[in-house]
Amino acid sequence: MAGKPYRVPKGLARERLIDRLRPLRFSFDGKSMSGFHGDTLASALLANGRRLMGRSFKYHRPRSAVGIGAEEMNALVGVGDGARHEPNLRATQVEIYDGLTAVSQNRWPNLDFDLGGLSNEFSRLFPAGFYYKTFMWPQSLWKGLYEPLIRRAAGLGRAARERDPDTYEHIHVHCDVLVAGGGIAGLAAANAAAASGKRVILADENASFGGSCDLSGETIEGLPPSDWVEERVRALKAAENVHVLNRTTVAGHFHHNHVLMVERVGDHDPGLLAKGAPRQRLWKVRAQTLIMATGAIERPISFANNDRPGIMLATAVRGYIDRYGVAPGEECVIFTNNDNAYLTAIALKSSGVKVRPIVDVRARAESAIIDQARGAGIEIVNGAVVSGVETSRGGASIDAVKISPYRSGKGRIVSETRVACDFLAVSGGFNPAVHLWCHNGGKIRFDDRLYSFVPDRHDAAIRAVGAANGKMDSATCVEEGYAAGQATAKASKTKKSKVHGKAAAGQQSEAPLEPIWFVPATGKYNEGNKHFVDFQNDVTAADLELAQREGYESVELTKRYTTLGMATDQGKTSNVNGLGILAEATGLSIPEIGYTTFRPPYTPITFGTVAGPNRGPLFLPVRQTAIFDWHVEHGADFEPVGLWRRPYCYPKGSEDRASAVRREILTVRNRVGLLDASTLGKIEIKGPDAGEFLDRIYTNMFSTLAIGRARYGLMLNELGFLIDDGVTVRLGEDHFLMHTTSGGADRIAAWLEEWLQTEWMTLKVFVTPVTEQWAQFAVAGPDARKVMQKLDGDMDFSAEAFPFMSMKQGTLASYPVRVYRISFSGELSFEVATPANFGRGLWDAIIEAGREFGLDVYGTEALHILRAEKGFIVIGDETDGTVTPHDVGLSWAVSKKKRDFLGKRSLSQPYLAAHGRKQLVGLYTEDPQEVLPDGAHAVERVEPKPPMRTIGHVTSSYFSPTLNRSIAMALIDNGLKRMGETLEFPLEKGIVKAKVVDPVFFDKEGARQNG
Amino acid sequence: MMTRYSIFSIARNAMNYHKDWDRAWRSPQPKPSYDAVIIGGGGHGLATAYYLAKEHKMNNIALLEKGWLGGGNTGRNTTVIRSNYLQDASIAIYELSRSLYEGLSREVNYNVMFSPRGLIMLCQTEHEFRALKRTSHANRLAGLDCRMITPEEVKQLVPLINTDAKARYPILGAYYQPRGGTARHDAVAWGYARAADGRGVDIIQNCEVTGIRREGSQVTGLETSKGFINTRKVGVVVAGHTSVIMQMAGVRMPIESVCLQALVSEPIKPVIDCVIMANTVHGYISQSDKGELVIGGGADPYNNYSQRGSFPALEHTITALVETFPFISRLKTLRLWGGIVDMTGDRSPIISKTDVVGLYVNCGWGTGGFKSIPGSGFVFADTIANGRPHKIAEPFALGRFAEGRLIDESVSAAVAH
Amino acid sequence: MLSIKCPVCGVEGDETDFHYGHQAHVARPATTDPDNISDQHQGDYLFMRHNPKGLHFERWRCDRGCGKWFHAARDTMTMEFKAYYRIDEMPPDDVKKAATGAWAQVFARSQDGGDG
Amino acid sequence: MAERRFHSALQHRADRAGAKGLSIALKEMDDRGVIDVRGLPTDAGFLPAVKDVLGFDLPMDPRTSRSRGEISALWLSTDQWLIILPRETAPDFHARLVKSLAGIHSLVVDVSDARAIVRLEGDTVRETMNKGTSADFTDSGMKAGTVRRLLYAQVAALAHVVSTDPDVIDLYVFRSYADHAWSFLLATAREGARVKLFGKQG
Ligand SMILES: Cc1cc2nc3c(=O)[nH]c(=O)nc-3n(C[C@H](O)[C@H](O)[C@H](O)COP(=O)(O)OP(=O)(O)OC[C@H]3O[C@@H](n4cnc5c(N)ncnc54)[C@H](O)[C@@H]3O)c2cc1C
Ligand SMILES: NC(=O)c1ccc[n+]([C@@H]2O[C@H](COP(=O)([O-])OP(=O)(O)OC[C@H]3O[C@@H](n4cnc5c(N)ncnc54)[C@H](O)[C@@H]3O)[C@@H](O)[C@H]2O)c1
Ligand SMILES: Cc1cc2nc3c(=O)[nH]c(=O)nc-3n(C[C@H](O)[C@H](O)[C@H](O)COP(=O)(O)O)c2cc1C
Ligand SMILES: [Zn+2]
Repeated sequence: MAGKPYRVPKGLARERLIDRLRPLRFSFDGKSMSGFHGDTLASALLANGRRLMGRSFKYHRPRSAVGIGAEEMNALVGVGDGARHEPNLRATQVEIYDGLTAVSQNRWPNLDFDLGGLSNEFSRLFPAGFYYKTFMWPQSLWKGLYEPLIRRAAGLGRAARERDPDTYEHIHVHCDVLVAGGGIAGLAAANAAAASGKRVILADENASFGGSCDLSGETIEGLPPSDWVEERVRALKAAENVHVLNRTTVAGHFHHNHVLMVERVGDHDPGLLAKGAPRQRLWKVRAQTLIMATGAIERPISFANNDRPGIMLATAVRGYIDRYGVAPGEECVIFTNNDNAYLTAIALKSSGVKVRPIVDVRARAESAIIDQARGAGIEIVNGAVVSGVETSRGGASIDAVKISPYRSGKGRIVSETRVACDFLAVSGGFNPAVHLWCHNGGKIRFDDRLYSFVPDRHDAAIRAVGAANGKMDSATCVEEGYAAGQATAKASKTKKSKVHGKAAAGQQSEAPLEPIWFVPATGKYNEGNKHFVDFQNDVTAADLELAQREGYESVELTKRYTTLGMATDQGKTSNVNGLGILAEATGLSIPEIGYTTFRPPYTPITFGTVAGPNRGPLFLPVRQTAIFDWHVEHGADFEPVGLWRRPYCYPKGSEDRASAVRREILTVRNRVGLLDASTLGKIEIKGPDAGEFLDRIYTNMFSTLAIGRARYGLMLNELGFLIDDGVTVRLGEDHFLMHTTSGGADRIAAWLEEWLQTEWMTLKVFVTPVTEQWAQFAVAGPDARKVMQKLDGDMDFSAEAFPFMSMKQGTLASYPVRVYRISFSGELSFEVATPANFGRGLWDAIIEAGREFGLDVYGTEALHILRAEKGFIVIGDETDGTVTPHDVGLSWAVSKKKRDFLGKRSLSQPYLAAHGRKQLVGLYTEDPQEVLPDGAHAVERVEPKPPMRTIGHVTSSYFSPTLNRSIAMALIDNGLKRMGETLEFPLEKGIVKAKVVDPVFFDKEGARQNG
Repeated sequence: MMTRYSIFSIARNAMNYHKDWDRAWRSPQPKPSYDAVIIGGGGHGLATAYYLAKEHKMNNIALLEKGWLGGGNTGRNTTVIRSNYLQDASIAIYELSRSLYEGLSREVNYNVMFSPRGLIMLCQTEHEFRALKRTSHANRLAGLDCRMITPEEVKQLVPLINTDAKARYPILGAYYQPRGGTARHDAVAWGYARAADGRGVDIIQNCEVTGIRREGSQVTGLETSKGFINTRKVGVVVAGHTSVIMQMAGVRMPIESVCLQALVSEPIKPVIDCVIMANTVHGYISQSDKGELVIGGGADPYNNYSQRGSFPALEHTITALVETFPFISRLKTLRLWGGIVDMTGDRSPIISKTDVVGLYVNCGWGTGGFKSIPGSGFVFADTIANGRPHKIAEPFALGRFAEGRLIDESVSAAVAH
Repeated sequence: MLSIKCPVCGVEGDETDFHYGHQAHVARPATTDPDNISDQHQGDYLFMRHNPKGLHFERWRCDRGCGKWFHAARDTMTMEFKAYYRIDEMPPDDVKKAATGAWAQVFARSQDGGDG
Repeated sequence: MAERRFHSALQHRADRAGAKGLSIALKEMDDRGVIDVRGLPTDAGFLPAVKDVLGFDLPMDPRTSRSRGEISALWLSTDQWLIILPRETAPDFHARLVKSLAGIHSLVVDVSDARAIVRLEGDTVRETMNKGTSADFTDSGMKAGTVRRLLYAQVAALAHVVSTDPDVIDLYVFRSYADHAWSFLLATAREGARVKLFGKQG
């Protein structure tokens, strides 16, 4: 859409932020445009005469920038190409760089001609909450038709499709004082706090500091605002105890003064990213004191069609001229209820922009600024309002506004005068930015001078200063800043040096503001006219009144029924106006209406920043055993086990998983296999009471275990359910080594500590986890002994000298080792442990020694099948947190002698002691080749169709290469009584029948492992 | 008789600019006495009141809400609806609930936007894979329409998901409930409220219960911020505040209140059509009809009534989801919040009579009770009306804790959202 | 993110450096008299919890410091820690006095704590 | 007798002796031995028995350490210490300590292989640490000798401030996490991502 490019002639405006000597090119919706270094996308678009920047959410109304910073709700654009595309950025905060590409959103086929705009024509059918009242019939059409339509229409920008190529990082920092906001109040606070030697962080969301003081038309301590700011920032940067951050948004305030900040490190300059800078950095700050100097946000006024492109906030208009030398148009009308907008009139005038009248709601208002405006020959119409606008190009541009006389209190507008203009500057007053104040539950109170909310009840942990605290003149802002900064020093011992003196700024006395929440339109009542309150979500005054009428009275209900304040700007410009309108509609006062909850973040933050460095390979640690590289080199097929990666199997050549696993099992059964068992938990337990302690921890006895011998033990939680099992060895009179499951290692170590520290404080026992110290391997199979003997060592591996369930220490192939004769495979098996850094060396030696015996490695799946053939349980497979030792046939391991051990009493709670609980049994399918699926359920009686009553489920199921048939274990109601019965498992494909058998399928008497 | 909502009533009202809609519900002052009083204006309380009025013709009843309707967890939950639980007792109540959701909009003449868009539970470890296979067999035999699907099918349903087999937690498969989905949380509360009001229930907001009066073991009334109310039947349905209210009657509960948080992204054009749960990494995500990604994860560990949580829980969830859905890295969250959830010892709910005659409690839905609102309301109303547990409610009685008759869903490796 | 201070080693850190141990002063019946515990008593020990809105007494472990368990008194509305004390101690008297509801009863009932 | 082969935790990382493009210097310290000692200072005899072998007193103040020559003693808890010493002397030291503590309630374990030790050196070492952990490394309290247990890059770790000028920190992580911690360090110590906290800013 055309529109005259408009930068004010050089010299007329200060152009504080742009550098005309550094022109840039960027593109918007594919059209190449030019701007200057320092421009934001919004200022550059306006300078190019591009006013139309976006479409609204619901009615797809044409929209342009209304504000100049974080408050912007209309000018949302997508920036960047391909994987770097980011939707929903505020054009008012996007700094342009050479080659930046931006696109408009929520329009089709294009921004100027948007079919979505049709919804505006039927808008009368879409009042707030209309969808709750319809689309209910027929039921099926909701999912099939209505919802898809709604979904397509909804949403703003589009997401990138590929993985984000940029990097993000986090940093934790602690400080005495965190100042949020680098306007004059924040700068003053930071200076005062820094002077006392405190550790201070100052963060401002903008590229440059000073906030809106440059727009205040005041001097600060005798200096022009910008000079004062420059001096302060220089001082802070020079200080050793201060850290100054620009482009950094203080996003959220949490419990105990934990504060999140997002620093946009590289968004404004792709060059930095190329040099390895993270795109964004998440700051996690713990501050003793948070000083909130976040300023104030101007509010619009609700009049008919107040959303038209060219209607902007007065300070924004002033800012575009003063900072970027950009005027949004050529002829401006000012509409205000306060003095501040007069500054805009003056600024426009002096920049050569025609100022049509200042329309001032107040019947009479006198102040220095007003005189100044009058003096500049600007016409002022008091006791009047702008009651509507005349537009062309489908509302995309303004031709004139309607001005009408106004007496406060709602009444109909009788007459109107037409004044031609192409843009309008509006000011309805200012709302302190109290968001951070409220994030963690801070209270706010209504100030009937500002007609807005200001922070209440300051304390040492959080203070508000300046405009954020409702102080609208520079002098007071600076004074308050200094005072707050000094206050933080009070507590400290650090010596205080002299702090900059009182602010001496000629305080401008302002004429009081006259609140106006709603301007009635001309003619009939307001039918059909849209008085926007929440622009982005298209929430109008009529919607708010409707919500009240229908009984959604609480402001929280009104919010949710109308979506007021729920857009990406979170109601920065609309919440208070909404309350004003609700107050008028209900006859209540604004404080009586209350306000909705402020929640983090202050402005939206990317998920990438939150994930930070923890993505891709760094997402979660991968724990590696000492043999990890060997596994990789030998083509291991890994599976995650907790944080470990363990070889599931080692496929050779074209082998698939299944055949690799079969081969590995047969190797162990017929020759000898080698397993990396390093992940097994290992805990040293020592002390005069160690035996007694283990007796209380395990269900079975350990105090009676002979030195050098090993015993299998079970652990229960206090509910009486199995949580871990493993073999514990007695190293000495008062010294034990406990093995836990891999998953249990850390959990059980903590479990032991907890009981020692919190319940059995008198027991003299020390516990030290040593899992990581040892590499541990199982050498298992008929030829295991031969392999051990082949490795030169100093231990006698004969059956007599080294019986099952015993251990020895010595050297093997020159490596110091502990050898345990324990077996999880049911084969003759030696578990060899050596210090982790020797692990790889010993591993290679064993493979070398085993070669002549056909030794080969095996993985976790082979291990699981080997143990299943033996009917050994796996915690987590046969157990699921609801299983007792009796349920899985381990009653023999539950001591009857001991009066107490963890979980003992619960075993006799009625339901745990009940008969007919699910019990572990073995299963033989009728067809030996048929393998029952994991988790398959048996039924009491097969019915023609569900529901059928289930009586238990398969916990482990495999094809056993050893027995050359399928085997399964299952937990079945009253299973032990069902030996020999045939159970039916209805699967999708049909019913599988299986006979209940003893779960020990192989080598029942244990000849092999004992041999 | 209230106006029926329909496209026609909207068109009619459009004529005069929607100025004639009547109230969705009255705002009455409490009467001195009621046949029964429900404490708590969340989904469960409102549904209970509705079914008491509709199914049991109890019309002289009131519902007391200390704040605004749905202002508790119902108004702040991520709206995942499914019934594919493991234990029979759970399946029964959650499936009853899900099936009631299917017809709820018309039942209450209020569009609650129940959207059975399909729910996917990812299997990202062998252990989770086994656990969900087990659940799938149990569910099939219970008659639920659910099935295991392959990574390829997952990719078809959610093209933007990361199915890289070398991922830290590769997607080995998934458990799919085609008619699981979401509903509009506020609308569920409002719909029940409007329908209950239509049947004469007094819904009283801004009315906080401050005391429970009893004579001997019999409840006789409630002290409230709006005065004393006589009643001999009280249904306590206050989620996170259960312990606080029950303490007023001297009843101790097996509950801890902790903060569960959620967040939404800025609205974007459709990218995710189903609900996806990645339980191994504690994250789940769906996209609302407005276009925001609605995201939730695990709860904070410590007792908390502040409705404000700690960031690590959210950071953990977001980190996991960026890994599972790399495309969200450059999307932004616009708001995060917390709710106070009532966690029981076995993570399953309590629907029960108590030792105090006339005092009934429905709680412990913890992180997963939005999906159960219609079913829970239905059986709780029946329990209160008849003074004995409804069949489906029986297993959820308080007594189970002393018997050790736990209903442990953590078994199915799924967090209960 | 809570900030917590360990009374044993004095380390102060984020809640992620600590491990939450839930309600404090829960007496384990089996430790005192394993042979005479009613089902109800055992059930209460395992599941019934004080859950006050306000001052609460709880256990934490100093995971990233000395590894020791300790007690804390915390307000569950404001999150403010009122006191930290050792695992073998009862709350300081002033804090004990501030306890309400079930906790007040506990401290009234037994000087040595334990509310089995 | 075949000769022993030794593989440190980071043996497989070509850059373990020093990587390029970083704002600080990193290297694996694979020549350190570590002995874990547990005992009660209140047990008469415990402290002297340790001193006999160690040659100096164990540090009693939380988060402190004592060093003499090649040997350092790090405070871990009120009843736990780590003795850091030249690796080849560890087995003998362990044996002597066990002997000296005979009859005294204690637990002494040689855990020389349980951890990987990475040395960080440079003027942004503290900032680099704080990119992975919440413990405050820019705090003046973090003086030479300070020992701090951490959650670093999601991993249980321990930091020993070896010196403050120049800034040198030894980072201990359990062996199985070494590869992860190393990758995290390389990623966050990139020159392009340099942060200098509370210093003069340009
Ligand atoms: C962040 C989050 C995400 C969740 N996600 C899901 C999900 O995806 N799927 C799912 O199924 N569930 C989810 N849940 C759980 C679900 O929200 C709850 O289980 C459910 O909403 C509980 O409903 P309710 O009616 O029992 O409680 P609430 O909705 O909390 O209602 C209880 C009401 O009682 C009122 N009350 C309290 N004290 C008093 C008093 N003294 N007097 C009067 N009134 C009182 C409260 O004000 C409140 O309105 C989630 C919860 C949270 C917090
Ligand atoms: N807007 C107006 O025109 C207006 C109205 C009243 C007063 N004033 C003038 O404004 C000045 C008030 O000074 P002040 O310092 O109190 O406010 P300020 O608005 O000048 O400065 C606040 C600064 O904080 C930043 N900020 C806000 N929220 C933030 C967050 N969450 N994270 C990071 N940065 C954030 C803002 O971008 C701004 O730079 C005075 O000069 C006063 O005269 C201006
Ligand atoms: C499913 C769902 C979607 C939501 N979408 C939005 C949203 O688009 N914009 C918004 O501001 N808040 C949204 N919210 C959050 C609410 O604004 C609010 O934070 C939440 O209901 C908790 O209430 P409270 O923050 O007032 O305590 C949503 C909440 C839910 C449960
Ligand atoms: Zn400590």
